[in-house]
Amino acid sequence: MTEKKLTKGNIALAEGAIQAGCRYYFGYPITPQNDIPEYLARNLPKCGGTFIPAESEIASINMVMGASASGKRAMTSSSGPGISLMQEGISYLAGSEMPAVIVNIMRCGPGLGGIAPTQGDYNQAVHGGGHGDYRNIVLAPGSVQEMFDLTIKAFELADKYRNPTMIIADAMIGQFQEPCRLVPEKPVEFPEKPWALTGRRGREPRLLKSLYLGDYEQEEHNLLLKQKYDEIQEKEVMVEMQRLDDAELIIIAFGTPARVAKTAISMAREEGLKVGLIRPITLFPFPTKQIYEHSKKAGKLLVVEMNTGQMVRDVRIAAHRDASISFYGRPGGGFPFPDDVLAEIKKALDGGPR
Amino acid sequence: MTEKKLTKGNIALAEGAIQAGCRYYFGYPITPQNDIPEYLARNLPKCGGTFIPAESEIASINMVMGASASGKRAMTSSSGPGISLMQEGISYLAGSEMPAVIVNIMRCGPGLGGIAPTQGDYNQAVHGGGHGDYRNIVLAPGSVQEMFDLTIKAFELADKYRNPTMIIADAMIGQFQEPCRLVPEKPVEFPEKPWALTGRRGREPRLLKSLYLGDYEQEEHNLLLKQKYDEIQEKEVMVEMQRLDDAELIIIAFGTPARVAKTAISMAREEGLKVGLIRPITLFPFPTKQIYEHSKKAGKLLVVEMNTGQMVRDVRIAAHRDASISFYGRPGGGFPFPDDVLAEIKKALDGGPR
Amino acid sequence: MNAIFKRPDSLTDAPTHFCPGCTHGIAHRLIAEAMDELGITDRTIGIPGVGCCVFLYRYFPIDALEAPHGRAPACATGMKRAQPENIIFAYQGDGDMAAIGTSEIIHAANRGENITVFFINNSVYGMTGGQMAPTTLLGQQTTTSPYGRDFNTEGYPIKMAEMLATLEGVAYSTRVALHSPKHVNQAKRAIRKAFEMQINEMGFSMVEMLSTCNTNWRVTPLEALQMIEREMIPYFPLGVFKERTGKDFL
Amino acid sequence: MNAIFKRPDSLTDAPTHFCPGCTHGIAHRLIAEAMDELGITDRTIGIPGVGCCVFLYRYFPIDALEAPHGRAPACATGMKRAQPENIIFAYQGDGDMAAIGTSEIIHAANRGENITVFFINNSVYGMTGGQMAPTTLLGQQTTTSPYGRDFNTEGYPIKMAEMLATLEGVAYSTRVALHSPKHVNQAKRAIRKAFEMQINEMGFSMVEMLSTCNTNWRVTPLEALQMIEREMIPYFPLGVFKERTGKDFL
Amino acid sequence: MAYIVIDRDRCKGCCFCIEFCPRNLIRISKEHNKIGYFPAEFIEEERERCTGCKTCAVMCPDTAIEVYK
Amino acid sequence: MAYIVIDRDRCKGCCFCIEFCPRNLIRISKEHNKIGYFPAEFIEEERERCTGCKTCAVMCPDTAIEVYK
Amino acid sequence: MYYDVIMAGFGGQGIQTISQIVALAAIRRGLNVTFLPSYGVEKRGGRTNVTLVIADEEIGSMVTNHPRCVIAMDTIAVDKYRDQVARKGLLIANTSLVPESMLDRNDITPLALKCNDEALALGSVKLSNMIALGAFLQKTKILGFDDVEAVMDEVTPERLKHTIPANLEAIRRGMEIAGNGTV
Amino acid sequence: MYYDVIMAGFGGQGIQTISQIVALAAIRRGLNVTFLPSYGVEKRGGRTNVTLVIADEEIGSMVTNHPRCVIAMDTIAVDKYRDQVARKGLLIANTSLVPESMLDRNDITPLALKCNDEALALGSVKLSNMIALGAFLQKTKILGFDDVEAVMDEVTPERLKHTIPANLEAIRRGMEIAGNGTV
Ligand SMILES: Cc1ncc(C[n+]2csc(CCOP(=O)(O)OP(=O)(O)O)c2C)c(N)n1
Ligand SMILES: Cc1ncc(C[n+]2csc(CCOP(=O)(O)OP(=O)(O)O)c2C)c(N)n1
Ligand code: SF4
Ligand code: SF4
Ligand code: SF4
Ligand code: SF4
Ligand code: SF4
Ligand code: SF4
Ligand SMILES: [Mg+2]
Ligand SMILES: [Mg+2]
Repeated sequence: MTEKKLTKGNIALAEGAIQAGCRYYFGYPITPQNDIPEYLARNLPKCGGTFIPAESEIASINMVMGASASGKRAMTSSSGPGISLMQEGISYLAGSEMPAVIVNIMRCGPGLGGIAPTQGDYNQAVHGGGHGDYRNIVLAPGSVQEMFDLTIKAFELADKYRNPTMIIADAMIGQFQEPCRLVPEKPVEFPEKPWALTGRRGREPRLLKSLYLGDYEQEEHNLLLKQKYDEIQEKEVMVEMQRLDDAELIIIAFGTPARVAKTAISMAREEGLKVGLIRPITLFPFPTKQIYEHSKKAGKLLVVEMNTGQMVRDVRIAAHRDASISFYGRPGGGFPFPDDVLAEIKKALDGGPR
Repeated sequence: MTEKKLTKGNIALAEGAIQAGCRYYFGYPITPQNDIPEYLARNLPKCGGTFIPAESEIASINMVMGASASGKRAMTSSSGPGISLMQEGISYLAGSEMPAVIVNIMRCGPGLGGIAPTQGDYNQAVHGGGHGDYRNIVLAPGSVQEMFDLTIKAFELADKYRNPTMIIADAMIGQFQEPCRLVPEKPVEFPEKPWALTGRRGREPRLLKSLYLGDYEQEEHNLLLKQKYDEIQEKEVMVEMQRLDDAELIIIAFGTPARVAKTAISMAREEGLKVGLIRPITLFPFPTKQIYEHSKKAGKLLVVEMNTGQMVRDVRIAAHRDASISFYGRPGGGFPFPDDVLAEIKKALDGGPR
Repeated sequence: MNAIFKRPDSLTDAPTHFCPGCTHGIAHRLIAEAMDELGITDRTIGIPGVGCCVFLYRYFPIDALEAPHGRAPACATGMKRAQPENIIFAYQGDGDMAAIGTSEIIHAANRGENITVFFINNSVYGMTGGQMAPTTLLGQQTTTSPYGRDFNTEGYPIKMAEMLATLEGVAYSTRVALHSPKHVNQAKRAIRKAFEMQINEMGFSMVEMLSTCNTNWRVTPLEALQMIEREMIPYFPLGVFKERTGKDFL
Repeated sequence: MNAIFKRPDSLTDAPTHFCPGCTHGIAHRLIAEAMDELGITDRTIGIPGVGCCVFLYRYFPIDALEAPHGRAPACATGMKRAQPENIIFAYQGDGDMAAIGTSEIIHAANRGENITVFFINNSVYGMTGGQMAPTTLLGQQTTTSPYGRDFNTEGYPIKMAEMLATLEGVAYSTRVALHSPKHVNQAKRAIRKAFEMQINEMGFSMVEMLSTCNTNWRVTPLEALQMIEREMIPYFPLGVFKERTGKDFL
Repeated sequence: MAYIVIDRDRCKGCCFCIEFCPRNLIRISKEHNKIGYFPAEFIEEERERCTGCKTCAVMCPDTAIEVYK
Repeated sequence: MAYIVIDRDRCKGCCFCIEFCPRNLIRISKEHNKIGYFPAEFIEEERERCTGCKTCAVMCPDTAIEVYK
Repeated sequence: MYYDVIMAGFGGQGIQTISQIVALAAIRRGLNVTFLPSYGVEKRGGRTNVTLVIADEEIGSMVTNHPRCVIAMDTIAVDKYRDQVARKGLLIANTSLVPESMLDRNDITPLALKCNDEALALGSVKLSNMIALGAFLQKTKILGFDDVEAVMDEVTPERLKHTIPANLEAIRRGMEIAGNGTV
Repeated sequence: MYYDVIMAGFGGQGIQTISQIVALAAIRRGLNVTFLPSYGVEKRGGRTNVTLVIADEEIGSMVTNHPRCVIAMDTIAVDKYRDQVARKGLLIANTSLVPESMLDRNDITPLALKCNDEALALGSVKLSNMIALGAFLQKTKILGFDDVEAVMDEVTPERLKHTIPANLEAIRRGMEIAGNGTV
């Protein structure tokens, strides 16, 4: 067994990128994710990589596009306002089917907001964001170890599906420390990239683009993308499920609230309350089936988020129609403590709204 | 009765802005909405207004912010990629509670996409887009007349709630012509703006900001915003409903698909099929109650969109849990013809998935 | 005895949040003094960029708009067009103006917007913890140029005052410094002049101030002042790069 | 008899989508000829901006990346860093470079990225129907400056070649024109030189070409050529604004 | 001595070659081409006057002209 | 002749006034102030030597100094 | 009452003009109208299509794939729209440019109209669109000659006002031919 | 086994150091640990809080509002966290700076520890954090002196290595006082 080091979430993520073979980082500072560029500025040059302190987030995402088009693993990271500025670029990456890893260590919004942790950008990452019919693959680490492991996974998925992949973590996950194994669990996968632009030497020219002007070309393209997203939904769901066997109430949460929920669930169980947990690790693809099946059995769901209610809509859609769903949200840097969640558990078990 | 003129959707919108008292337009060209800036470049100077051909969409939205902060009615318009670039600014407008009207004449995406009409930016406008927990008010005109009327409404709502308001219309609505009454139906409302920055002369200094760093300040702010959104949801829903009395199937659609649906419904009725229509005019606030009530009665819903399925999620959430929902989507510039929709109606009436 | 130097009226009582010895504070006072002297406080609106200047509204008793990072010149454009009778200034750091806001400053300047911009060049992103800016000096170590800025990969520090001076719409572009009494007094005159340009409707005015960030430079406040003289001025020469004397652009 | 002038190998057979008489077409051919002559076609990657050049990949038999509007220099930066052994060029219009992409071009230039940028200045946004660009001439009527560009409100046309030449990282910045055989031949040499700068790793190179948009200028192709001579060149002087002869920046 | 070949269906009739040919050896055709333009055509009758100076080709935006010598 | 008043609780002890006072009339206090800094203090003992040149005030980043004459 | 028509041809054939005339005349008659110029991706290439829907009730769809009438002014237009004409519908084709053999559907009414030739006979090929318009009026009867005459002034730009009489004459000629059943 | 503690004070009091020591020692013992520095909006202002959770099972929440123990090194810290200590929990307060009167909850164990004075007695006020750490070890018994000693080298930067013996002595002194019940 490899030794675990007390590691900060952001650092685990940055080291994960290096170990995933990412050698190109472009970014513009913003709290609370500056550990990532700062770590990579120090360490990428040591392994022959390139770190550019870009002039903006727009430049960053487009530099990522250039490096990614070259067939290289490339990444950028930011938070709220900076991620908003990347939306055009992300849409282009999706439209031209280029891999890229984009990290959002979430702080409060809207606007300049604050630097405290939230999950206010769930919808932006999972549903909205850029223009057009596209999806990001979205991973939501819940521990420092996952900040490392899922970063590697993010690069693999991005390459496998030629799709932008976002890692979203509230600032708490980025800032806290835990023991972490800083070597990959299994050898990192590197899919072939027969689409990469590397100079046409001895082959046909290649093209990466997102403009389709021919009659119905764009519709076909959109339908192909949709097919790809369906395949991702089919194959790539990652979810953690705990104590569901006898659960009468299931908490659904990701990131920090999921951790708080675990503690609250232990407290509830000590009081004899039958509570379980579903923690989506992939937000897209969303663990729709799992939620459907288990909500059918358990009947009651409690969604806990650090926002005013975003993932809860996906849960509503996924859940069995007879399931009753409660929501507990703390936006803007307020976060739930275990006993807050315990109180919500009790409320939900006593009835709670549909 | 005032005379109706054959008018292009985009022009009706631009003229609506002028009649709403908008005197500041800032924008950067993009097809298929160039009629709007071109019309305003010609006509704003005639009424003492200002038109700036801004250097980018980012500059545009921030110029809007500056003019809006001054207490003036200001607008920008764009399409897909340009709207994506405005997401940071829109989030700031929401966070600092400033009114603004932002028009998206939707073209295909993702990426550069194409210039054909779609509704691929529904999620961006209604749910995602910028960072943080906020909502845009979103209006979806379905006729040239509504391009005019709802633009006036957009300015009124933006001012009333100090909130960015988006008008989203597929390129078809922007490009086609219909007879239109180009005078307001009723006097335009101009709420007071006791928050406007006009120089402190004889009063306390004023401040428009979105940064909240004090403990729980941001959370409070987010909850107040949430309250405002709830109030908007309560009071401002606009929806068109047709032939619901005996409907066994309700089509839910906005913009062009809603118009196509009307024709399809007439065709269906001629064949004795009991089909009705709910057309959300406000996308946020969404006609949740209306859909709930009527879906309870009708039992079957068919959502038609020019995308791979975005509003359908809101319908799923709004609908009565026993309602079965079908979806017919044409993304990327493909659009439904009346007989396509008729075919879907028949499919849906014959069963159709939950 | 009479006070011959006191806090200007256009400065509130709020203690600043700046680090000890940060010359942002001097810049603030100079702007307040200029507003007092010109009697424009009542009709001045300030637009801070995002950076250590973001709390500008705490210190000036004037209307203020918090702009998104880098966009203050665009906000100021919209605002000045909407209320030409008022005095609009933006206050930006080097990250704000010379990095993320490059496009907005250049085009506001090029259009000759009748606004005033105060630009604090402290060669780093102060607020976020001292990362490399486009104005970071060659060889300067920051958290994102840990081995020192290298022109081979990061280019040379960008000279905003000079670049903006090349644009026709600019009425006034100057660089001053805040590290000695003499320089502070010069800076004061430049700030006044910049406001006057706007009052006289001459077009775009910009004052670049070489300023310290001792916290992120990791030196004492006094050492930081010396670094302005010793390291910044040789690369960022002081002076007036453009000054319109009449509305000669007409 | 032998062909003494034929279509260069680095141009595909595809007929262009350009309007009749649009000098984008000449620029394309010149670039193709330069690639042929330098033997770099196999290792060249093109990055069109968004504008009438967006279909660049149809005409050059090379790898190509379609960049978002204005961002080609940033894409080129990422790409060149990732594959320094290849030749990367961006091709941008004036909307693309001088408006929405201002920040990206300035910072790529300032970092001295070893890339080549071809810049078609036709004083309007051609592709979207002829709206005003930052390069639109004073008095020029466009769909968004229907009363003619007025410097009081829109400023002066921006001179990219001159502005970029002020940046240390720039190896080569020049302005040429495409309206006469003599000028076309000059342009050809400039394009070649720009590629050579990259091949020799001298840093950032940029060729601004004054080009026609007769469609949106609403004149005949021939009149458009004359307008370059008569109206554009007086404001946008031709010449080399910067040319590095050795790696003297080292 | 020299002559040129104009690719009729590539030509868009912009007249640049006509304007710049120092010897006026090119004219507009009376028939339109496949893509709907009236293309330029070499005045074959005066073929021997062509110097092969390439001016026409240099100015052709559609690279529709080849020059032989 | 002249004197200065330093707002103790506004001062952050940056020492600029001390460094630039041409007559060395300012020093660091031994007690920290409300906001935790050791502020500058006017050396009252040498009060009469103050020329009211304002140099100290001009350099104070926290505008903590008033000068009287 | 409901009627939909697609008018298609290449730029310069005056498709926009006749569709504007029909739209305006219908509006004057108090009818509802939608006027949809080339939609979708067909931007460049010089083709013009207009979809007009005319009805006395609210108009739903402004797109139609089974128009009651198609006016096809050239071969490409016939090729594209012939199969879309609703059963029992009307296909007016400019057989000055279109081979009659292309009008080979027997569940619709094809009207082969040598618009260019007829127009030329009246003095200018530019009148070909008016010939087609006349035929359209005659065949569909949704609008009368008077309706059209009443809006001619409004749709005609100043510098073309002098062409109105010739246009009206061409419309009459079109009506005449169509009326004669001279197919 | 589950234990949570919040350590709080102002910058320079060595809060980060002792929390790092505890965290590392716990990890060496094979325990799980979460270490959360000042979260939320408290960025500037020179205050340090660390929330440590130590457990032998998976750790859920890394935040806690009812910690079993609070180490409060100054008045502000006591003020903020005193009421949060879990019932029957432990409040170690640096009564060199904090008035004893503030430790007025009787459902918890308050430990008034004159850290600064004790540290000064050992030669440097800088050792006050170690005094508190010693008391923490003694009172909670979740880690032993040996555990802590074993990681001292690792947590101490090179230039401070010479302080290790003094630190260890201060820890022992803290344990001693707490063991004596000299509250
Ligand atoms: C879009 C966006 N990107 C990044 C940030 C984070 N950020 C805040 S201030 C700042 C830079 C501050 O540097 P500068 O402008 O030089 O001001 P200083 O603090 O040095 O005075 C950054 C990068 C942000 N708020 N918004
Ligand atoms: C973000 C964004 N904004 C606007 C557009 C629309 N657009 C496409 S090309 C173009 C301008 C083209 O002008 P220019 O760069 O000068 O090239 P030209 O066509 O004149 O050669 C614009 C505004 C876009 N595609 N993306
Ligand atoms: S971080 Fe730097 S710029 Fe910001 S207040 Fe401190 S010293 Fe000043
Ligand atoms: S629109 Fe202008 S720039 Fe574009 S191809 Fe036509 S002439 Fe050339
Ligand atoms: S080669 Fe010269 S002479 Fe011959 S046709 Fe061309 S331009 Fe004329
Ligand atoms: S220059 Fe070329 S495109 Fe123009 S007329 Fe001559 S051959 Fe045709
Ligand atoms: S006024 Fe001059 S002499 Fe007096 S204390 Fe200040 S600096 Fe010294
Ligand atoms: S200059 Fe001001 S802040 Fe600095 S030590 Fe003197 S009084 Fe204090
Ligand atoms: Mg700075
Ligand atoms: Mg252009």
